[in-house]
Formats: sequence, C-alpha cells, structure tokens
Amino acid sequence: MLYRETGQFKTTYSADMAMLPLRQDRIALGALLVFAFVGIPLLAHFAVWPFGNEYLLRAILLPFLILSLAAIGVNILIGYCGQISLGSGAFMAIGAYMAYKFGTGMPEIGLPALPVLPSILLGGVCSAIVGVLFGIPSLRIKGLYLAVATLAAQFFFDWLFLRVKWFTNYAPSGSVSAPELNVFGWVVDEPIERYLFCLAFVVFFAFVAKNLVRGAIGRQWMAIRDMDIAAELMGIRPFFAKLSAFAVSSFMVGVAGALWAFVYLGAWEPLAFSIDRSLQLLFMVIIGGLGSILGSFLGAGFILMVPIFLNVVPSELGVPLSTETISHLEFIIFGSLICFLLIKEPHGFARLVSLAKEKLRLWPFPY
Amino acid sequence: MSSNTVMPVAPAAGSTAASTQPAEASGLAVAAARAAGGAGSREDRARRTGEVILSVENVSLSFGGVRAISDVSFDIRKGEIRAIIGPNGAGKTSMLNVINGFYFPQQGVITFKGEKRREMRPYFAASSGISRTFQNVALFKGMSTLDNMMAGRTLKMQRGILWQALRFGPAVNEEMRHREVVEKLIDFLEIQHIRKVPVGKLPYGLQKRVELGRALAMEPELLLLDEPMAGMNLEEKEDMSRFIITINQHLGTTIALIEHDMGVVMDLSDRVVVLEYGRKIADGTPDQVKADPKVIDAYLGVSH
Amino acid sequence: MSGLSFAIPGGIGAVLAGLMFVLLRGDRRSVVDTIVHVALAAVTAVFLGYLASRAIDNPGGFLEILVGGLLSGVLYSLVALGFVLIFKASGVFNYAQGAMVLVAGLALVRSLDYLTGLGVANIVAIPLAILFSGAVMALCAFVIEKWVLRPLLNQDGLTLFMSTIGATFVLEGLAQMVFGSGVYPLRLFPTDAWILGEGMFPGGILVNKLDVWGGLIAAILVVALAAFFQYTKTGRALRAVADDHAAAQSVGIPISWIWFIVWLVAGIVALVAATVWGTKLGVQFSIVFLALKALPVLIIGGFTSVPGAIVGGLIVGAGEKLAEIYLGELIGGGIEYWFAYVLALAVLLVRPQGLYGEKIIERI
Amino acid sequence: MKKLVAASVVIGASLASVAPALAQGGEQFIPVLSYRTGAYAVNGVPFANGGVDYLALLNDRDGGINGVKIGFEECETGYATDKGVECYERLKGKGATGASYVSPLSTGITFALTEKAPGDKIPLLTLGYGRSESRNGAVFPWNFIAMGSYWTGASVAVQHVAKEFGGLDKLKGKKITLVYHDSPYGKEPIPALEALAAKHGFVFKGVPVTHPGVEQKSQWLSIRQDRPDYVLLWGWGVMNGTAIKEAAAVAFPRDKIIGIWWSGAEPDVLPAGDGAKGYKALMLQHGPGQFGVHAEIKKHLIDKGKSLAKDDFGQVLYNRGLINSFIGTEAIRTAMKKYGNKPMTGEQVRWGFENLDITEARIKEAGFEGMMKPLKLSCSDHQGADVARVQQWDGKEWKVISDYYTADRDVLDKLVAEQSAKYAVEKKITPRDCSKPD
Repeated sequence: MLYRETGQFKTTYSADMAMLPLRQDRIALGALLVFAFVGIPLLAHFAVWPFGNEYLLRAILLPFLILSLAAIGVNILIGYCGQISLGSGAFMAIGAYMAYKFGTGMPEIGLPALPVLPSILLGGVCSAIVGVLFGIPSLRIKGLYLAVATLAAQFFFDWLFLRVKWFTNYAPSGSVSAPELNVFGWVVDEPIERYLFCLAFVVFFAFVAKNLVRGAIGRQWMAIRDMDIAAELMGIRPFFAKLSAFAVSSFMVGVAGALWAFVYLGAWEPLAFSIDRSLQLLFMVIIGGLGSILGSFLGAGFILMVPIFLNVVPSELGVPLSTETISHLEFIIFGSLICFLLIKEPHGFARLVSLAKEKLRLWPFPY
Repeated sequence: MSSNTVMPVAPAAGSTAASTQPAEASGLAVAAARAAGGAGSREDRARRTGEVILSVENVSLSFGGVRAISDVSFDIRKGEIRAIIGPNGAGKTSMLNVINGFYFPQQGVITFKGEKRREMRPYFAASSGISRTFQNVALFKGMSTLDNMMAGRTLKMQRGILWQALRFGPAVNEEMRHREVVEKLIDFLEIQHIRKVPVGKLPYGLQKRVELGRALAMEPELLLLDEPMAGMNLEEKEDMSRFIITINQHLGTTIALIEHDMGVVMDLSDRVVVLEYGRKIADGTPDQVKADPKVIDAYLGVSH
Repeated sequence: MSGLSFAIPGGIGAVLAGLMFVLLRGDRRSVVDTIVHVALAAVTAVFLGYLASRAIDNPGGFLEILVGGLLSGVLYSLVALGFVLIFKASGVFNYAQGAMVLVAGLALVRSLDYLTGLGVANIVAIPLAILFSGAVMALCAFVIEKWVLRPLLNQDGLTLFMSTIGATFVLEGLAQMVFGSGVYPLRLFPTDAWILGEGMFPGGILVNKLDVWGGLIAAILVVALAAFFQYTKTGRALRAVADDHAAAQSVGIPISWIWFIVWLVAGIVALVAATVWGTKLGVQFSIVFLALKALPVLIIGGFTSVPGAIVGGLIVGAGEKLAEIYLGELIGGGIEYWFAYVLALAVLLVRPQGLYGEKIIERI
Repeated sequence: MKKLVAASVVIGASLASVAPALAQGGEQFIPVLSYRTGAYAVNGVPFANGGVDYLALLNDRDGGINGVKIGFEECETGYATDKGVECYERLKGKGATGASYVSPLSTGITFALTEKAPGDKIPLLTLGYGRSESRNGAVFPWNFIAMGSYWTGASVAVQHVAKEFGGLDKLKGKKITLVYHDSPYGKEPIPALEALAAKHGFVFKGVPVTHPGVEQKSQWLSIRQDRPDYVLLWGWGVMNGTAIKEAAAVAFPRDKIIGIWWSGAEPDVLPAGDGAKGYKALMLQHGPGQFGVHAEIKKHLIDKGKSLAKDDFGQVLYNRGLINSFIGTEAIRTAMKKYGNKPMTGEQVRWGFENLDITEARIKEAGFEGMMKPLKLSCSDHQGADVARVQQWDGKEWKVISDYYTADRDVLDKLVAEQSAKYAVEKKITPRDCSKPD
C-alpha cells in the first residue's frame, strides 16, 4: 500500500526524466545512502551485531563495493553498448599498476610520487586510454571475434606486468605493495575508513554511470547494442559511441582495479587480475542484469556471497562440506545459474527486482 | 544484444501480402488520408517541387559476382514524393542503401545537395540530412519509444560526456529542449500512450510508426521509407499515408519510398522509378509508369 | 648476427609479407585499411626477416622448433575441431569444448584405472573404458542439447556463447566431483623422441613421438569426419542444418536430434583429444585451459572450416613456439600465451572471417 | 518474486551465520589456508592433509595444547591471492583469541598478508617459502620464514651443482638455467642466483613458465638448444610434472635438473613415469617416510577413519604439512610457558615464535626425529636454519644423495639486509633494535 504513485504528478519534463520518478524510490535510495554512510560506521563503532565484526567490513562489504564498481564498468560495455569483453581483468590490472606507479613516482620522467586520490584516478585514466586502443578493433569486428580481441588484451597485460620490471619498481619478486593511503592527511587504515573511502568512490561513479546511461550518450550506446547498423544510419557514429563506451567502462574498471589493489589486497601480483577475474565480472553482470546499474550491485553481491554461504551455512547446520566439495559446488551453482538466467531471465536479478516493484505497485490487486 | 556479424535478411513476407490487396482499397486509403490531411491536388504540389536535391548517375553495385544494381540513373527533386518500385529482388533496398551511404557503388556518382559523394560512412549521409526507415523494422528493441526517438536527435545534441556524467546545467537544458521536440512528434504520430514502453513489446504497426518518428526526429531533408506499409491493415495504412502526406506538405520534407502496394504508390507519389533485376525500366509520373508496357510485363510476368 | 644475414632474409621476409598483403587484402579500399595492412605487413616482414636470420645462424635448431611448433599446433587443432563442428552445425561457439576434453579424459582414465585395478587386461580394459567415456560424452551431449540449447533456440550468438561458459563451469565442477581432482597419468602413446638428421645438423632434430601420433590422429579424424559428412545420411542432414536451420526443419530434419548428434560427435572429438593430451599432461583440471589455446586457432582458420582448424593450428603452433624462443630472447619469455591472440587479432583486422571462413556481407 | 524472496533469505541467512563465529568458546584457533582444487591441488592436498592431521592428533590424543583445545578450519584459496585474503579475513577473528598464526602456503598470499598481519597482530608462518628478506625480524616482526628461504634453496642448489662439477671453482663459465613459475614464488630466487653467479662466475639465465604451467614445450626446446650445464626448477602444482615430462621429451638429462623443495614430491614425479628417473630435488630437511608421529596418527586418526590422507600418508608434502603444524603449535606452547595455559593471542604467539627453541629432545618426543633438525628462532633471525639436502628419484622412491649443505650466508645476509632495508624505507618502518629484550 505504501508503494503507490497515485497523486504524484509530473509537471515538467525534467521531473519526468529524473533518475527515480517515484517518490518512494527516492526515499528508499536516500535512506540506503544514509545508512551506508552514517549508519554502518555508527553501528560498527558501537560494535552492534553484525557490524562489530571486522570480517563483514573487510571481507564482504569492501570487495562487494569494489567489484560492484568494476561490474558497473563491465556492464556499460557489455550490457549497454553490447560489446563483449573477456579482458576486464586486464583493465583492472592497468588501473592498479598505473595507480601504483603514480603513487610511488616516476623519477625517469621527473614525476614525483602523487597523493593517493589522483593516483587512483590517473590509474583509471590510463586504463581508459588502453581501453580505447583495444576498442579500436571493435569498429571492424563484432561479437565473438571481439571477445578474442579482448582476450588478447587480457593475456598481453598479464604478461606485461610480469615481465616489465618498471611497473613493479624493480621489485625482485614482482609483487608490489600499495603506498600509504593518505587522503589530505587522513590516513585510510581502519576497516571502517577503508569502507567509507571505497563507498565514496562507488557511490559517485554509480551516479555518474546512471547519468550517462540515461542521457544522450547512453542512448547512443544502447542504439549500437540493439542495432548497430541502423544506429549508424541514424547519425550515431560507431567510432564515438563504441570508443566512449570502452573509455568509460575501462576507466571505471581501472579505478576499481586500483581500489582492489590499494584498499583491499594491499600487495598484489598480476595473477590477482587474471582471466578468472574477467570471467567473474562477466558472471556478475549476467547474473545481476545486463544493462542495469542496480544489477551490477546485485550480481557482485551474489557472486561474492555464494562461496561464503556454502562455506558457512552447511557447517552451521552441522553438515560441514569439504573444501573440495564446496569449490566444486560453487562451479556447478554458478554455471547452472548462468544457463538458467540466460534462458529464463536474460536481464538477471535486476529484472526480478523491477518485476517485484511492478507487483508491489498494484498490490493487493493482481493486475 | 544484436552484435551478430551477419544481419539476416528475411524475405519480405509482409510486403508480398500487402501487394495483393486490391488497389482500389489502398487508393481509398490514400484518398481518405488526403482528405483528412487537407492536402491539395497532386498538380499543385508538382509545381511546388523544386530543384534536384539528389541525383543518381550510372550507379552499379555488386556483391562478389552478383550484380544488385546495374547502371541506374534517376533524380529526386526537393519537396516531392518519389517512389521506387519493382518486383522482389529488383534492387530497391540496395538502392536506398546506396543513397544513404551504407553501400558504396563500384561505379557511378551520387550527388546530394550539389555535392558529389566520395566513399563515406552512413553517419555522414545522416549528418547531411538523410534519414530512413527499414523494411524489417530496425528499432532499438531494448529502448523505450521515447529513447528511440531521442536517439534520432543524436546529431543535434552537442553537450560533452562530462556534462552528461554530472547531468548538470547545459546537459539537462539540452535534454529538455530535445525532449520537447520529440514530444511534439509523439503527439503528431499519436503514440503518447506508448512513450515509455520498450519498443520490442509493441505490435508491428506501432513499431513502424515509432520508426517513422525516429526518422523524423532527425529533421531530415530527405526521408527514405522502405516499405512503410508492409504488413499493415487498411486502417493502419490510412494512418501511415496521412502521416506521409502531412510530413511532405507541412514539414516540406522530400520523401523517397519503396512500396509494393500499387494503389498507395500511385496515389501518393509525384514520380515513380521502376527497377527490375537491378536495371531501371521506367521513370515518370504514376500515370506514365502505369501505362508503360515494360512495367506491365515486369509485374504481370508476361514475356515477349 | 651479421648485418648481411639480417638484410637478405629481411628482404625475403618483406617480399613474403608483401605477397601475403596482396593475397589477403581482397577488395577493401579505405585509407585506414591500407594503413593497417601496410603496418601489419611491415611488422610481419621484420618478424619473418628476424626469424630467417636466426634460421641461417642455426638451421638445425630452427627446423627443430618449427617442426615441434607445427606438431604441437596440430594438438591444438584436435581441440579446435570440436569447436568447428558445433559452430558449423548450430552456430554455437562452444566455450565448453575444453571442459568436454576434461570430462572425456577423466571418464577414460578413471574407468581405465578402475578396470586395471580389477585385474582386467589392457587389451580389454582400453576399449571398455573408451566405450564408457563415449557414453559419458553422449550423456553430456544429451543434457546440453536438452537443457541449454533447445531452450535458447534462435537466441543470438553471444547469448549462446555465454550459456556455454555456464555449461563449462557445470561440467568442470561435476566432472571433478564425480571423478576426482587429481592428476591421473594416462599412457596410451609413446612420449619419447626421435633424433633425426644427426649427420646433417649438430645434435640432430628432435621430434616427439607423441606429437607425431597426435598429427596422425588428427589426419585420421579429419578424413573420418569428411567421410561422415559426405557419405552418411546423418552427416548430410548435418550439413543441411548447417546451411539453413529453418529450411532443414521444413523438409523434416529433426533439429534436436541433429544437434544431439553433433554434440556427440564433438564429444567424441574431445575424447580423441583427451587421449593425446591426457598422455601428454596427465588428465587433470588444467586441460580446460586448452579451450583458450584453441580460440586463436579458430579465429585464424575461420569458425566454420575443418581444414581451417588444421591450418590455424599449424600457424599458431609454429608462430608461438618460434616467437617464444626467438622473440622471447629479446623481450622476455612467456609471450606465447598472448602471441597467439595477437596473431589472431592481426588476421581479424585483415580478414575478419579467418583464412577459410565464409565472407561476411553486412545487410540491413 | 518468490525467487527474489528466496535469494534475499539466502543472503540474509549467510550474513547472519557469519557473525556467530566470534562466539565460539575457549579454543586456540588456527586457520588452515589450503587448496584442494585447481591446477595446484596435486600439491595442496597432501600438505593440507598433513597440516590438519597433526592438529587433529593433538586434539584427539592430548586434548589440544596443554589442555587448550585447538579449533581449526580450512579455507580453499585455490592458490589465488584475493581468495587467500578473503579466507584470512574470514578466519582471522575466529576462536577465543582470533587466529593464532596463519600459513598462507603461497608466496603471493604471503606478500598480501605481510601488509595486513602487523595491523591485525597475527604472525605468518611461511615454512620454506615467502619473502626471503623477512628473515630479518627487526623489519618483519610478524613473518616467520622458518627452516629456509628460496635464497637458502638457491645457494644450496648451486653448492650441489658445484660439488658434482668438482668444486665451487669449477662453476666458472658453466651455464645454469632457472625454469621458474612466473609469479612471485618463481621469481624469488633470482636475486640470490644473480648474486651467486657474480660471485662464482657461472652464467645464469631465467626461463619463465606462464601460470599454470601446462605449456612448456618451447621452454624446453630452447633449453635443448641452449644446452645449459644444469637446470634449476622452481615449479608448483602441475608445472612440476609437466617440466619433468618435457625434459624427458627433449631428452634433457634428468639428473642435471634440481628442483626446489616444492618441486620434489611424489605427485611431481609420478605422472612422468620412467621419464622422471634421475631427477633431483632439494629437501626442506625432511623427506618422505613414516616416523614416530605417523604411528600416532595412524593409531589415533587413520584407523578410526578420521583422516582424509590416503596414498599421501608419509609422502613429502604430507610430512611438510605435519612439520608446519608442529612448528606452529610449538610456538603456541612456547608462548603458554610465558603467558599461561589459555588460548594465546596472536601477539603472544608471535612472542612464542620469536623465542621458539625446538631442541633435539623435543623433536624426538614429538615423533619428528629424522624429519627435522633443531630449530631456534630469534628477533634478528626469523629463519633459524640454513641447511638442506638433495634427494633423487630412482623411478620408485626418493633417495637422499647428499649430506646437509649450509647456505652461503656471506652472500645471502647481504641480500636480506638490502631488501629488508628497502622495504623498511618504503613502508616507513623503523627497524626494531633486536639487542634489547622485549
């Protein structure tokens, strides 16, 4: 009964084109943001269950936020622009390593170590530039063929960061560790601080992504996705539309990579951004919902929770599974869920949510 | 996602069905539409059509060894409705594809608004003022009616990606301006009720209408319509004819159309060009063309 | 390296590359294309020239690497063949082919171990194990056709591709759960080597027997597949379906049956690949990575061509081994993983349909 | 809609079930990071079995350590750094006092956890792997690279090669090639080998193998053409078996290959069959075989069906798993001597590690006689041992073919000092003064 649009009239086009035209949705989002920015830190501070547990912040919320951002980036490319990428891991790696280089300085070109914030953003910019380069083949090749081009990026960068010592500041083992996270004198160290740091990034870029996909550029992306030839005949330049999607997508994925390395892992090697990561991100957007920002969050959450769930719940119920079985089950669940969703609900969880909202709007009447 | 490497070409099943409709019925449709649109007689309009806006000279196009168009020439004058007709496989759609730059002919010259065309991407044809609809509706299926039409405004939108990212100031103003234009078109085409519906869910007739709306959103000088009435019932044809006439007369848009329904073609168009097996076999006013023995043969399949 | 030994082969390389350029260029004319082609031709010329100079320095060694590379390329072709069959018949790009090799290999090696454990002689145990794993592949084909492909009939290629990624995960998980996740040695073929031409080159040229077996098996497989497509009723029906689903269906060819058959044939190809690869590596999880090796092979050869899969395999095998050894010396080792992909990307830019693929005409 | 409800219930339930972890009773908690699936499972499984079995034995036979029951839980890392970090985060807070120590069993995960352990106050036990410079406890208070580092291994391997050639002076001009897993693990020995090459005048060359290591044909073809005098192998998981097979395929003499102690177990040689005959590998002091502790495990666990170990019982990596848990629990025991018999915190266990002194008598008492030498750690030396032997596979079993070598500390200590100083600068760490007792 609460979820009604009756009585909400739109008098201007801008009100009609708002991100969330329904008042209830706006209130819900506002509440969620307040909870995320204020509620969770307070609960964690007073150690209210379950937020007092550092594990929730560091091992669930942190990766959830960062991978959501990466999934948003991947979703822009695959879900909105229809250009498949199996190389997202490589773009995370570019973001991470370039952020590391900016963060530790490049004396060869006289660049001093930059603070963390610009380092991370510049990491994203580098990733965007490379994304555009590897997007150029998309002007000629499509679909599966493009998937192969992005795989080329994946394997090439896996190799590059292993082999070229400059990227790792000549660390003998090739493993690098993030510089201190110091933002205008605020040292981001405690789990809750790390959480807030990532949250700010993710919320900001999620809004940016939402704005882009519902604006002119988003329409161009979707037009290219739905019917690229017709789009070109309508005056949409594939060159601009595809490459901008590659740029925006790689930028966000790159920033996510930098956050993953700096805030979550702390120390890393290229294997942290292998093809497995790319496939994981692909699964997140398929399961969460292609062409949906909300879906990116849902997908990331789901993919992260399943293994933890499998680990924790059976043993709590007194039927502990061996780690072997768990990891095999994980494979089977993800795989069958992908097939199931592709068959039954190609728009993933996000679609289920919007169906639920439709129902709620009409409730208690069936139609 | 439609990133297939090959776009399937389904046989124009709808169009053949349409062409079997009695010509009188279609003629009535147009007459009714004309009456509704309050248009003058064809003679009035013939006088108003001006200089040549597009000319096609000696164009030939082939795929591998297959010739789709051989040595075809004709022109389109500003303000007229020009029909391209011919049996299936005559090369009509290929001709439209050549006109809006999707195919580049091996021989021949295309001149649009006095400018000879070099090899080009379709984008440039669109930006110079050519828009079109497609034989098999080519809408952006995952997007709403409104978004499809807004996508047609792409060429007119200037604001950069950063403004859009923040959705602030100029970007929002621009969005609103174009929304107003599109809303007028929505009113004109009487599709207000499906504004927010994803077009993939619309019935065929409405999809065709939305596609026309998207083409109009570009404010073209030359509008190419590829079988705008294929698969429509009488009432829908009436509506579509009315829209075409109104667009031509009130907006002054030049229109080139492919249509199988002879009644519609003869009543709507100012001049008709007839293709068969990629060659031009006739060109002239509807009455001239109707009387041409070659055309009659082509349509009735009489051999000499 | 002397200057001369670089310059002469460099010239040869440039001529070869120029020829390739003209041959592959086809009828495209845009300026961008030309720039891309010239750049690719130049890079190819330098690479070939460099290889030629190394070949002159040490012909025996070069030949050894070339032969070894070509033969290991054939082993990739074995995996790629399965992809081609399925793509040809159903338009599905089957990412699960690597997982199918794993399933077939695990079924084979585990049943073989079980039978020999019971004291069954090899001569009986091997055919029995092969029968059993064939049955497992049939089950896979049945399940995939029924539960994944049939519901997705008429979906676009990308959806089908992603669904096979899903199937891959299920197969990997199930296979390891049922058959175990260790490394299971399989010894069906000899794995030692011949040393040829010791009189001609210092140290001779080493040729691995297993690789030769792999080549033989691939040849037999290609002949058998050709015969199957040409002379059996099912094979002809398969070709009809490949040409046009709807038309084939309208003349009464049962499409789900055909798809089942083609997945079964691909499963058997996977089983054959598993015998060779299993002997080479031991049957183990990492075999699924072969799918990633077969991808560039397919791109280069074309998705729809059986000879393309073989030629693509040869090019990838020889190219990546030569690059790894000779180019790796210059820019650091470990390049073969991406080199194959970059090779594929270069082919894509010049000839999007691959060397043997059918030309793509865009229509609307 | 129903699906949605179901999904949220699932998510909610798993969130809820995470939290009670903290509430578990008065146990000494030890997380076990293991990998039983994927490309590295062949080596991960026996190590995990050994590690878990020793802990289970202590619980079953002694009721834990000094009466404090041990709680332990496995977490599958798949040898992936990010999963390892997730496991660490999940398990570090469990038990009465949190994790007592963590064994990452991956050099990559060790690098990641090195950044986190000081903040969480959890010691890392990296038995024969990890950051070689973490020997310097003044800079790395929380890392314990007990028994040997990769630099130790490199030095010992070179000494053995030299001995076969007839002395260190004979190394001059010889070619030694390292075939390594292209990851922090495989790269770790390179600085030591470069330093040793400079000292002894041999020509060193590194040949990387890309993860997971099933493709090595070109590496071995180039080795065949390059004809090095000796090959060192730094592989893990499937890479080991494949390397030996490829070496056999190109007819490179197997007795001219020495593997690190992570490349010298049964799963590495068995798949290669006869091709592995003659292959050598370093021993992290111990080899395969069954000793006193095995009899106890058989009695208390295996015969009661409480162990996952099968063929791997008494294999090299199983035994290493035992030793890993032995050293870890001994550190806890040491800490209890000072702090009392109750669950130890990570900080207390760290003290235990730093004052660890496993004597000959204690080794014998615990049933590890024949598996390891005495081990004594201190603030300045977190490694405690510099010795290793070489074993050779004769086609059926591992045979010890050398006496103990002692690593060349002249070279290595300098490297440790350099690299740890660099790390200290990078991380703004002021090294502790180890001469002062804490």
